[in-house]
Amino acid sequence: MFLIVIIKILFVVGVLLTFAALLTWVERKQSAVTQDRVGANRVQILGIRALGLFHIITDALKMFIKEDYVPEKVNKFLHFIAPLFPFFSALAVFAVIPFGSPIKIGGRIVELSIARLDSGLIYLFALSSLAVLGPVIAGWASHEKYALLGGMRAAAQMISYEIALGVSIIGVIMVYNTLDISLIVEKQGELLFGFLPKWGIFVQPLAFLLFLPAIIAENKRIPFDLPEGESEIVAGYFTEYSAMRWGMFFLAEFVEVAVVAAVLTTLFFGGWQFPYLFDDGFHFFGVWHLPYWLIVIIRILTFFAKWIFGIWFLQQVRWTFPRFRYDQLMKLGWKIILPWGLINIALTAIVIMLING
Amino acid sequence: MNNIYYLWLIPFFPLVGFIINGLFGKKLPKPVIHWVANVAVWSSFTVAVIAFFDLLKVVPGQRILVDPVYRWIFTGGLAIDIKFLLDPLSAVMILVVTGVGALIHVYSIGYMHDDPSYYRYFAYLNLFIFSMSILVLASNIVLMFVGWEGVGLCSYLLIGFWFEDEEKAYAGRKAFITNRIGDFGFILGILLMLVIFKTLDFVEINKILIYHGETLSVTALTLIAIFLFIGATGKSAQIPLYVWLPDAMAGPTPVSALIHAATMVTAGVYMIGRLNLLYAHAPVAMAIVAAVAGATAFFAATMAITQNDIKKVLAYSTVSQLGYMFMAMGVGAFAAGIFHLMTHAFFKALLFLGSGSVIHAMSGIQDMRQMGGLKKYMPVTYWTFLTATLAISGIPPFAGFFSKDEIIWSSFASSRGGVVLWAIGVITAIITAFYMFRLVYMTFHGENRSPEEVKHHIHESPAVMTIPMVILAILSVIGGWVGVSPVIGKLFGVENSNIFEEFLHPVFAHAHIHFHHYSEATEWWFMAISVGGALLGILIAFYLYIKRTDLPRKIALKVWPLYKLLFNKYYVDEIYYYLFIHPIYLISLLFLWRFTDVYVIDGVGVNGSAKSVRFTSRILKYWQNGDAQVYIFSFVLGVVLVLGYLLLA
Amino acid sequence: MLATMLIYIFGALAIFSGLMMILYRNPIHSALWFGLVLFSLAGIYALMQAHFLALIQILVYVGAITVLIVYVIALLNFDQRDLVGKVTILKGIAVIVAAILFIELLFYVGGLYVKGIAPPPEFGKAANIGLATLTRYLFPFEVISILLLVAVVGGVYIAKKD
Amino acid sequence: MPYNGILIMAVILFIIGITGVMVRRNIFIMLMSIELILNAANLVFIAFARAFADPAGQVIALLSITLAAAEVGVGLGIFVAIRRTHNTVNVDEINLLKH
Repeated sequence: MFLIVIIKILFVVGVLLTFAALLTWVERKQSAVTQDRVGANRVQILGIRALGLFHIITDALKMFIKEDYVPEKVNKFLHFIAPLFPFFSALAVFAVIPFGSPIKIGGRIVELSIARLDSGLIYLFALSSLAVLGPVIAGWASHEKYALLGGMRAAAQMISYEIALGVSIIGVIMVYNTLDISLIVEKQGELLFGFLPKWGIFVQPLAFLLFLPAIIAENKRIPFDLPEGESEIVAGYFTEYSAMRWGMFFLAEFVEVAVVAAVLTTLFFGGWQFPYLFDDGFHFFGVWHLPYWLIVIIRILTFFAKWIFGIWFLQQVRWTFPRFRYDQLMKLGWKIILPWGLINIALTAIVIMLING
Repeated sequence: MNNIYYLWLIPFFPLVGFIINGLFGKKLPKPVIHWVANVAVWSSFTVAVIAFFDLLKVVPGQRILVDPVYRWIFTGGLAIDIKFLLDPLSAVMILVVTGVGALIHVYSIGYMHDDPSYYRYFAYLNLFIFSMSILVLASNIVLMFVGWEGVGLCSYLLIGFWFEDEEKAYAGRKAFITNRIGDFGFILGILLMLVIFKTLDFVEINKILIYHGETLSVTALTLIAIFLFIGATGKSAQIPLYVWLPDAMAGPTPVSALIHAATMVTAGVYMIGRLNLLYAHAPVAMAIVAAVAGATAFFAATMAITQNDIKKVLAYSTVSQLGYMFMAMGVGAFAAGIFHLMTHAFFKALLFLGSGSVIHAMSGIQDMRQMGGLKKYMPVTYWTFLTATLAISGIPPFAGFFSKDEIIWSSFASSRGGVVLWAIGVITAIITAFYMFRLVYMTFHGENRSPEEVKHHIHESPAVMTIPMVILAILSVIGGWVGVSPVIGKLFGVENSNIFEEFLHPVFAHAHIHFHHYSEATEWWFMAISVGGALLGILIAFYLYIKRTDLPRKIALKVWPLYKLLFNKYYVDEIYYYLFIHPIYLISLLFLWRFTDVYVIDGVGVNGSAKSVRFTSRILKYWQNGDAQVYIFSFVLGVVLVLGYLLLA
Repeated sequence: MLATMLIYIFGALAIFSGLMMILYRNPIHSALWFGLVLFSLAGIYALMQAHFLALIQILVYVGAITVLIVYVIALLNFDQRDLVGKVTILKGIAVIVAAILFIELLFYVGGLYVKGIAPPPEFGKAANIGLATLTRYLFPFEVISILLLVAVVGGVYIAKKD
Repeated sequence: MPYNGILIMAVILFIIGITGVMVRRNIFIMLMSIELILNAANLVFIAFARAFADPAGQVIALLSITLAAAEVGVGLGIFVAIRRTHNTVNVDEINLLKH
C-alpha cells in the first residue's frame, strides 16, 4: 500500500518537475513561434541542437553556479523560506488530481491519484491558498520597497482571486454534487442528452469563463502578472533574489502552470475521460468492446493529451494578450467575476431545482 | 357577589376633569373650566344614582357589587386589586359625596367667579371628588388609603389655596402635618391587619371575622382598631388631632362646606362603619372611640360658644357633630352614625354655604361683631340658614332631629354606652342649639354693625349660589324622614319607618351589639328631654342676644378666667406648641439639622460617599488605566480565583 | 497506534510552535509559527476523522487568516523598535497567574476519563457535516453568516480611508 | 484515541494563548494569541465530536472558525485604522480608553 503511494508520488513529482523544466524551454520556443522568430536554439552538445532542448540543462547549470547574493539587510531566514511556499503548495495540490481511471491490480483497486479525498476540491483550494505566503514574505523579508510593493500587489491579487475562484467553482460542485475530484471526473464520463459528454465546460460554461481568468490571475501569469513590471516596481517581490532562489520562484510558477492546466482539464474537460469511452469500450452507434488495459492506457493518454493542450493554451494566452492595469485587474476580480459567479450559483440552483422537480 | 362594570366611571369623570383643568386650565376661558368641572362631577353623580338603583334591584341580603378593574399589586401571597365595592354603606356615602359635591361645584361658580386661579380651584375640587370616591368605593384598605391620602392632599391644597397669605399657607401645612400623624397610625393599622388577616380586602376580612372571629387575638384586633382610629382622629378632627380643622377655615368657603364639613372629615366615621365587625370584636377600642367622641363633642361645643368668626363657630360645630357620629360608632349604633353623617352633610354644607353667602355679601368680613340685621338684605340666605340651624339644633321635624336623637338614645340604650354618654350628648345638644342661634341672631338679627363702605354692597347672592342652598335646605328638612324612629313612626301609623337603618342593616348585621329594651314611654321621655334641651338653648340665645344684648359682656367679665379659657380654645394650640412642636423644632434644629443633616448626612453620607468614591477611584485608576491587557489580566485573574474556589470548595 | 503517535507528534509540534509564536519578537515570525500551530492542529483533526474540518482549518485559518495577518503586518511595515514592549512586573505576575490557571485546568482535565465510541466511517465527511449544519444547526449557521456579512461591511468601513 | 492527551494539549494551547494575550504588547501577536485560544476550544470540540460520534462538535468548530475569520477581518481593519491615525501598533501607545 505504502509502496504504491510512494510510486505514485514519485511519478507525479517526476512528471511535474519534468513538465516544469520543459516549460522553461516551451516558454521561449512558443514565444519565438508566436512572434515568428527562431528562438532558443544556441545550445549544442556535440553539434546536436535538438530544437534547443539543451537550454534546459544550461539554464539549470547557470542558476546553480551563479552567486547566491543575499542583501545585507534582509531577514535571512524568511528570505530563504519564502520561495518554498508557492513551490510546495503547487506540488501538493496535484495530489488530488486523478490522471487516469482507477485500475485493478491483483484484485485491488488503485486510484490513479496520490490521494482520493472526500473533500478534494477543498484540499485543492486550501493548499493553493498557501502559495500567497511566498510573495508576501519574500517582499517583506527583502527589506526593499519595490520588493515589498510587489509582494503586496501579488498578495492582494491572489487573495482577491481566491475568492473569485472559489465562487466560480461552486456551480461545478452543485452540478456534480460532490467535493471529491475523482468522483467529479467519473461523473463527467456520463452523457448529456445522449450525445454530449457531461464535461464541466458544457454543463457550466459560465463557470469556465469565470474560472479561467481567475486561475490565470491566481497564478500571476500574463495578462495578470502585475506583481512584476520593469517600468514600475522592477521585478516585484523577487527583486532581491538571485540564482537558485530566484529559480525556485520560476520553477514554482511553471509547476503552477502545469497544475492549473491539470485542474482545468480535470474540472472542465473531463479529466481522463475519453468521449464515449466507457469501462467496457466505446459506446458510439453500438458498443465497440475493448480490453481493459487498453482502456486504461487510452484514458491516461487522454489525460496527458488534454493536460498538454491546457498548458499550450495557457502559454498561448500568455503570448497573446496585453497586460492589464492593476486597478483593472482588481475591478475584474471583484466587480465582474465575483458577481457573475454569484449569478452562476443562483442560475445553477434554479436549473437543478427545475430538473429535479 | 355580583359584578358591576361601570363603577369605575364614578372616579373616572372627575379625574378627567382634573386632568383637563389641571393641564390646560390656564389657557381655558372660565365658562369652559366650570363647565368641565361641573359636567364631570354631575356625571359621577348620575352614575352613582344609576348604581344605587342597580343595587336596590338586588336582594337585600346580597347587596355587594364589585367592579374589579385591575390587579394592582401581586406579590407572594398578597394580592391587592384596584377593585370597587358597592354595598349599601358605600352607596349612601357615594351619593352624599357626589351629590353634595355636585351642588357645591355649582355654588363655587358664583363664589369663586373673580378668583384669578379659577382653573386651579376647580381642578383641585375635581381631584378631591376623584380621591373621595376612591376612598368610598375602595374594596380594600390599601386602595382606601390611596383615597384617604388623596383627599388629604386636596385638603392641603385647598386650605392653602390662597397661599400668598402666609397664615393660610401655614394652616394648610398644619392640616397636612396633623393628618400625617394620624396616617402614621393608619399605616400601622394596615400592616397589622395584613399580619393578622393575611388579606386587606374588606369582604375577605369580614368573612374571616364572621367565621373565625373568635379565634383571633382580641388584643391584636383592639390594636388594629385603635391604630385605625388614630388615623380617623386625624382625618375626622377628633381629640387630640382636631386642631387643624378650625384653621382649615382659611380655605375658600365652598371648600369648607364640601371637604371640612360634609365629606372628607367624615371619612373616619365611614372607615369605622366599613370595619364595623372589626370594632365590634374589639370592645376596648369601641369604648375608647366613644370616650374620645364624647369628649370631643362636648369640648368643641364649648369652644364654639365664644368664637366671633362665623366660620370658626361652624368649624367647632363640625368637630362637635363629628364627635356625635363617632359616639354613635363607639356605642355600636353604626346606622345612626352614618345617618347623622348624611343629615349633617346636608345641613352643615348648607350652613357653610350660607356663611359663604354672607361673607360674599360682606366683602370678605367674617367677624360676626361687624354683622347683624342681614335678614332683610338676603332673605334666601337667611331662611335657608335658619332651616339648617334648626336642623343642627335637633328641632323636629328637621333632619338633624331624627339622626341626633337616635344617637343620643342609642348612647343610652346600647350595652356599650351609658348614662354618662347620654348626659354629654344632651348637654352638648343644649350648647349646640345655643351657639348656633347665637350665630343666627348676631348675624341676621338686630342692627347692622358693619362699616359704611361695606353696608352699601350688601346684597343677596346670585341664583347659582342660592339654588344649591335651597336644594340643601329642602334636604335638611326632609333628609331625616328616611330614618324616623319606630316610636314616632307608630304615631303616624307607618310601619318600618326607619328605612335607612333597614337599608344599611345587611352591612352591620354581623356586628352583634346588644341594645337594652325600654318601654316606648321611656323613649318618648328621652326624646322630650333632648328636644327640650335644644329649645332651652335657643331660649338662652334669644334672651342673651336679642333681649339683653348687654348681658353677654357682663357674664363674660364675671367668669373672665373661664371665658378666656374658652376663647383661647383651652390653650390647646399653645400646649401643643410647647409640648410637641417646640421640642420637635429644637430637636430638628439642633440634632436633626445641625448634627444629623450637616455632619451625618452631608458629611458622612453625601460628601463622605463622594470622598470615598474619589479615594477608591484613586486606587482603582491604576487598574482602569485604558490598557486592554490589564483588563484581560484582571479577567483571567477572576477566572483563576473562581476556578480555584470551585476546586477547593 | 500510529494515529495516536501522530497525534502526539502533531500536538508537540503545535505546542512548540505556539510557544515560539508568543516568544518571537518579530510578528511575521510569530505569524509563521502560528501557521505551523494551525497546520499541526489540522493534522490532529484529520487523524480524528474530521477531514473536512482539517481542510477547512487549512483553507480558512492558514490560507486566509494567517495570510491576512502576514499581509497586514507587511502592509503596515512599521519600525522594528515599535515592537519592543516594556518588561513590567505585571507581565511577571501575568505569567504566574497563567501558570496557576494551567494547574487548575489540569486538575479539571485530569479528573476526566473519556472512553469514546467509534464513529461510523462517513463521520466527519463534508456531506455529513453539511447535513447537520443545514438541518439541526441551521439557525446558528444563519446567524454566523449574518455575523460574517456584518464583519465584512464593518472591516471595510473601519479600514477605509477617512 | 488519546482523548486525555488531546485535552491536555488543548489546555496547554489555551494557556499559551492566554499568556500571549496578557504578556505580548504587539497587537498582532495578541490577535494571534486570541486565535490560539479559539483553536484550543476547537480542538476540544472536535475531540469530543469524535469521542461521542456526534457531528455537533464539528459543526460548532466550523462556526467557530467562521467567527474567527470575521474577528480577524474586523481586527485587522481596526489595526489598519489605528496605524493610520496613531502611527503605531504598540498597545503601550494605544490607550484611547484612558482619555
